Amino acid sequence: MILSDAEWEVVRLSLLVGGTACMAALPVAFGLAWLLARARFPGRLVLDALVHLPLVVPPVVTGWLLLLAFAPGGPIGRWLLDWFGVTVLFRWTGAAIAAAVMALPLMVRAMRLSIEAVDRRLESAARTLGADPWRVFRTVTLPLSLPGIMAGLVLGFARSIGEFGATITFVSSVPGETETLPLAIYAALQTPGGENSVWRLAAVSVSLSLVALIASEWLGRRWGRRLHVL
Amino acid sequence: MILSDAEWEVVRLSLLVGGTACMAALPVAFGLAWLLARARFPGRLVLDALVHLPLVVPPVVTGWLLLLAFAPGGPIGRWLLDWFGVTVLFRWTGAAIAAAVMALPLMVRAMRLSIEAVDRRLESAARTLGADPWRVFRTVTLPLSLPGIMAGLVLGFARSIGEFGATITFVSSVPGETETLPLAIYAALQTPGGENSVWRLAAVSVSLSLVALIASEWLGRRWGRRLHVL
Amino acid sequence: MSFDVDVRCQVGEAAIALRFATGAGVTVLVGPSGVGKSSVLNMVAGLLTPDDGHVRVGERTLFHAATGVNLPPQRRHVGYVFQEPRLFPHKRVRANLLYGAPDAAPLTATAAMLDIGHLLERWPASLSGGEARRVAIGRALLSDPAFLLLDEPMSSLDPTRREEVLRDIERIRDESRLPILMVTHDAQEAERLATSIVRM
Amino acid sequence: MSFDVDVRCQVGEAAIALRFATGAGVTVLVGPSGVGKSSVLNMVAGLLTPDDGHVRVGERTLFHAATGVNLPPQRRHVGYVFQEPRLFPHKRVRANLLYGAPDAAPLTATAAMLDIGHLLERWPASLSGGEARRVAIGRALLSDPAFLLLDEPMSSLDPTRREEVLRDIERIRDESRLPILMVTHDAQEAERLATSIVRM
Amino acid sequence: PAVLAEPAARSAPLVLAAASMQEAMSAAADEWARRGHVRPVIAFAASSALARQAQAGGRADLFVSADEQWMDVLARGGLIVPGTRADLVRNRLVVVAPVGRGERITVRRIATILSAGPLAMADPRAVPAGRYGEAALTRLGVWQSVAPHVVRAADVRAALALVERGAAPYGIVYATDARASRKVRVVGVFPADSHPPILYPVARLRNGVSPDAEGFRRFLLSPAGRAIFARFGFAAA
Ligand SMILES: Nc1ncnc2c1ncn2[C@@H]1O[C@H](COP(=O)(O)OP(=O)(O)OP(=O)(O)O)[C@@H](O)[C@H]1O
Ligand SMILES: Nc1ncnc2c1ncn2[C@@H]1O[C@H](COP(=O)(O)OP(=O)(O)OP(=O)(O)O)[C@@H](O)[C@H]1O
Ligand SMILES: [Mg+2]
Ligand SMILES: [Mg+2]
Repeated sequence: MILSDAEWEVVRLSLLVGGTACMAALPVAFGLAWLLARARFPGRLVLDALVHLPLVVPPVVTGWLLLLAFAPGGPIGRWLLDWFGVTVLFRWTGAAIAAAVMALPLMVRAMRLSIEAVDRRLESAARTLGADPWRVFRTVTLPLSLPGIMAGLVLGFARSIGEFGATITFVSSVPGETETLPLAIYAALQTPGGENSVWRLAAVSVSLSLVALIASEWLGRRWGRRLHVL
Repeated sequence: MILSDAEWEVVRLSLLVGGTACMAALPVAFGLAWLLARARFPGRLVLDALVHLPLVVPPVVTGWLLLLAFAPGGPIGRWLLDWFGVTVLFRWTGAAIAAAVMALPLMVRAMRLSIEAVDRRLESAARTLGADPWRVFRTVTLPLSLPGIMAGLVLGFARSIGEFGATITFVSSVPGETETLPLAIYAALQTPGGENSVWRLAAVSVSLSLVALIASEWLGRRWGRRLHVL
Repeated sequence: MSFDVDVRCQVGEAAIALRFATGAGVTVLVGPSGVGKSSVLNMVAGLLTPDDGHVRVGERTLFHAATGVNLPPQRRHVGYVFQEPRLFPHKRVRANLLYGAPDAAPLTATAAMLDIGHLLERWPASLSGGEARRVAIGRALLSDPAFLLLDEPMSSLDPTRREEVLRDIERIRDESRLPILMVTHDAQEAERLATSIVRM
Repeated sequence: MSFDVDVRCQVGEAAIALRFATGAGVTVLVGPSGVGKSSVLNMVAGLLTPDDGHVRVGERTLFHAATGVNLPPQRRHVGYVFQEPRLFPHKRVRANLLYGAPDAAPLTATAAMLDIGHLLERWPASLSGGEARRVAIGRALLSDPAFLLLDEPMSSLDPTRREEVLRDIERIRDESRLPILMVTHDAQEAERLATSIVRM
Repeated sequence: PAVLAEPAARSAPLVLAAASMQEAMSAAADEWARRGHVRPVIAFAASSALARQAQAGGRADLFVSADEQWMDVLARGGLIVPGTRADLVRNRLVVVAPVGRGERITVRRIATILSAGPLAMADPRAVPAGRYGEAALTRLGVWQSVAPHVVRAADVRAALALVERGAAPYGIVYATDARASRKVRVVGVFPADSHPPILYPVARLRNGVSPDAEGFRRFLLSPAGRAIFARFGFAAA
């Protein structure tokens, strides 16, 4: 399967956007997952709902809300412009923001599931061994939640690679800047006779996430081998 | 917030489609999760990739593939027509199929995470107590995976309630039949001056999934209280 | 013949091999930590498949490498008290006790015997070490087993309860004549119960 | 004064209350299963907060309800061998042993003393019951504690190793003079080690 | 002899209609129903999605496309009933700017003005409005200089939203969309001859079974029908 230069550019951009989105969302997602799994505070349910929001409302609405927030007149957009002189509109950074927001609920849920499964008696054991809460978190809670982190990353990456509605509504499709794989596929699908191009690009999408999948399976199996007994 | 009759119809339909999709996908998702977590067979990775597919390719493409499969001339569509004399095109059943397919990867991942966390020594204990594999599954593996099942249901329901791209591509937006909340929101967005309607319908979406969320949190907490120690 | 065991198995780097044939009563298995006692019990229970050899208990052949016989654990009718309690965390004590029981009638008597009658509605996570151990013993006894495998069943029991459980095991040995294979590190216990002693 | 403990705590339906003050050496805590021994150890370690009372070890006040003093577990410098091993499943034996150690130097000696030198590169899931128990003891000792809490440390150890661990505890008692609070159900053990015995 | 079957209930025609016509089509269906007919069921989606559904063999009676190309595809595939294709309405292409901003477009300075910042328009490769826009700018000889500034929205409404929010200083949209938004004003209208006519064709589909379909099609094309579309800003074809 030979891709044209323009198509390679689309692939490069997808990886950039998807990778950035995942990496940026990772710590945020883990922090949120931890809060939701462990902390008891008023408004916990509201936070929970907020995190799930991008999953529930149609992507187009999410994109539209992002546009309201990040437009030059919007609350975040104005602040970015005043302080840093940058705008994310029509930029790949905007596409990454959209992808990260859409991937967040998936990442948080998976991570939270693993954090909740961590045996807290191991954490108390660590504390009796002199570890302060932060060290307990780093050396016990975090590594024991690794299956959830991996699952979250895979889900998040796949979602980022496939994100369409919010991206195109928020930052439109600018070739070389925000035109990721799904946007290119959508354009091809709108055009009569564009099926060939659709198949080619969809195959690329699938391959990309297949690689992520295989990597995560492999890591997961290495990890699982250590922890499991007959 | 008072909804018009037409809007109530949209809400009813969303619940019908989302609920049906979730319930139909639940056993399939759990079966797949179990296979992926436990069974070792050739083609396991292919199955894994296939399950993730709807997450990776843009929803529009998924909708299109569903259309090809379920069209009267397509492989599944012909079979449905010949044997049951039904078609899912332009029908709410089609919308439920689209929602289920889109929700599947999220459900499978969450469930798989929990299945992998089940302590297999408890399963061997059950077997020494005379339980055959099927009873072990029903009485040990399944209930111990409940957190993942709950998480999967919540994610799946939220995704179903929010599903747009695949649905409109597969079965269009037929008021009273396939016009779920996201489709109605999209229509309102297309309509000049429809912002009010968008806000109202989005708020309804969010409330619906908030209810699901609260229910799952409540069940999860009851469950967690039993299993956890200080 | 109660136990006729001849097994060889590679577990990680440890090569475990043991052969013994003992008559009715309690067979006590002793040996240093890590020598493979629990692994032998797992092989008798069917949770670990030996590389070679055979396992016969009473009249029944549970495993025979040469003829390919290998009964799955659920058809061996074993009452196995594991080294760690392994209670089902999602079931109350009562449901744990009854999990393998063909009949709920003996529950009250067994619970009274093990002094766990007051714990029936509790979740396992809230039990103390000794309480969990006693529930595990009760669960194995209630499953109406054809033979017993006990892996240090008396650890974390206080002297009074230990004495009671000892007497119960003696009664089972003498009255119901169930074959019992037991691991213990306590010389007194071994001496008092053992019909035969197998050293690893 | 080694241990000056006066705690009251409601755990589920059980009301646990205990007061004792003992001098240097080994304080052995005995009592029937479920009476609250492990809970008392948890209160001394700071994992369970008493409803009332105080905990003093050596010269230090670890908990005092009246003045609101309540040191977190990590600042109590405790070496706690739990009733169950509680090894970190994601760390090799070596990393488990060194988790709380300010200094890796004593590792070899401690591992040799507990006869776990050959297990250092293994994952905890592959250890036998007695092996895991010894690693847990080593991990507590290597954390350079100011006092020791031992919850049935000798269970699932074979007689030879039990004897060795007993001697080690005696040496710690006599040489480094660490206060030790120990739960055991074994009368012989208690008699041999105890400087004072507290009954619950 | 028992009654074997009741006469089948008169089934409503299924109409596939472009999403941008949702309001107008719904109003037309209501009016048709008010005149004593069974109200048609209308499926809304992008013209491309609807055409694919018809291609796939979905049973539908009428297709109202916002895009002539997709109607052509169906015609070539023999999926429409010959002689039933007709142009329903027409639209115009305009340049909009946020209210109170932007200057009036003059042909002489059009390149300079539109290159001032991002120019929002529907994706020229995919969406008809974008194609018409590209054709018009090409005809005016400025496409080369404007193209690098173009941001391609998923559809016309998305392009309009970008202008409404001030994300783009100018956008190219249909007159019907511009008319309905209070946050933008029209700063220029493309000459009708600068781009192919923007027509919304209607045709009956081969697969259709409803006897009412032809009546509804005729109603849409009748003066009464066209009046309804005029109410929503569409021009007569
Ligand atoms: N997965 C594994 N990988 C490597 N070695 C293993 C594995 N599982 C068990 N072993 C080793 O097999 C040996 C036998 O273990 P087993 O649990 O049968 O010992 P045991 O006699 O019951 O000891 P204990 O009295 O301490 O319970 C031990 O040396 C243990 O370390
Ligand atoms: N979460 C809980 N809910 C109710 N009761 C509890 C809970 N946790 C502990 N208990 C009870 O508190 C009592 C004290 O438990 P603890 O573990 O301290 O006993 P112990 O003296 O160490 O017993 P053992 O010798 O069996 O280990 C027990 O009766 C136990 O059942
Ligand atoms: Mg053992
Ligand atoms: Mg205890």
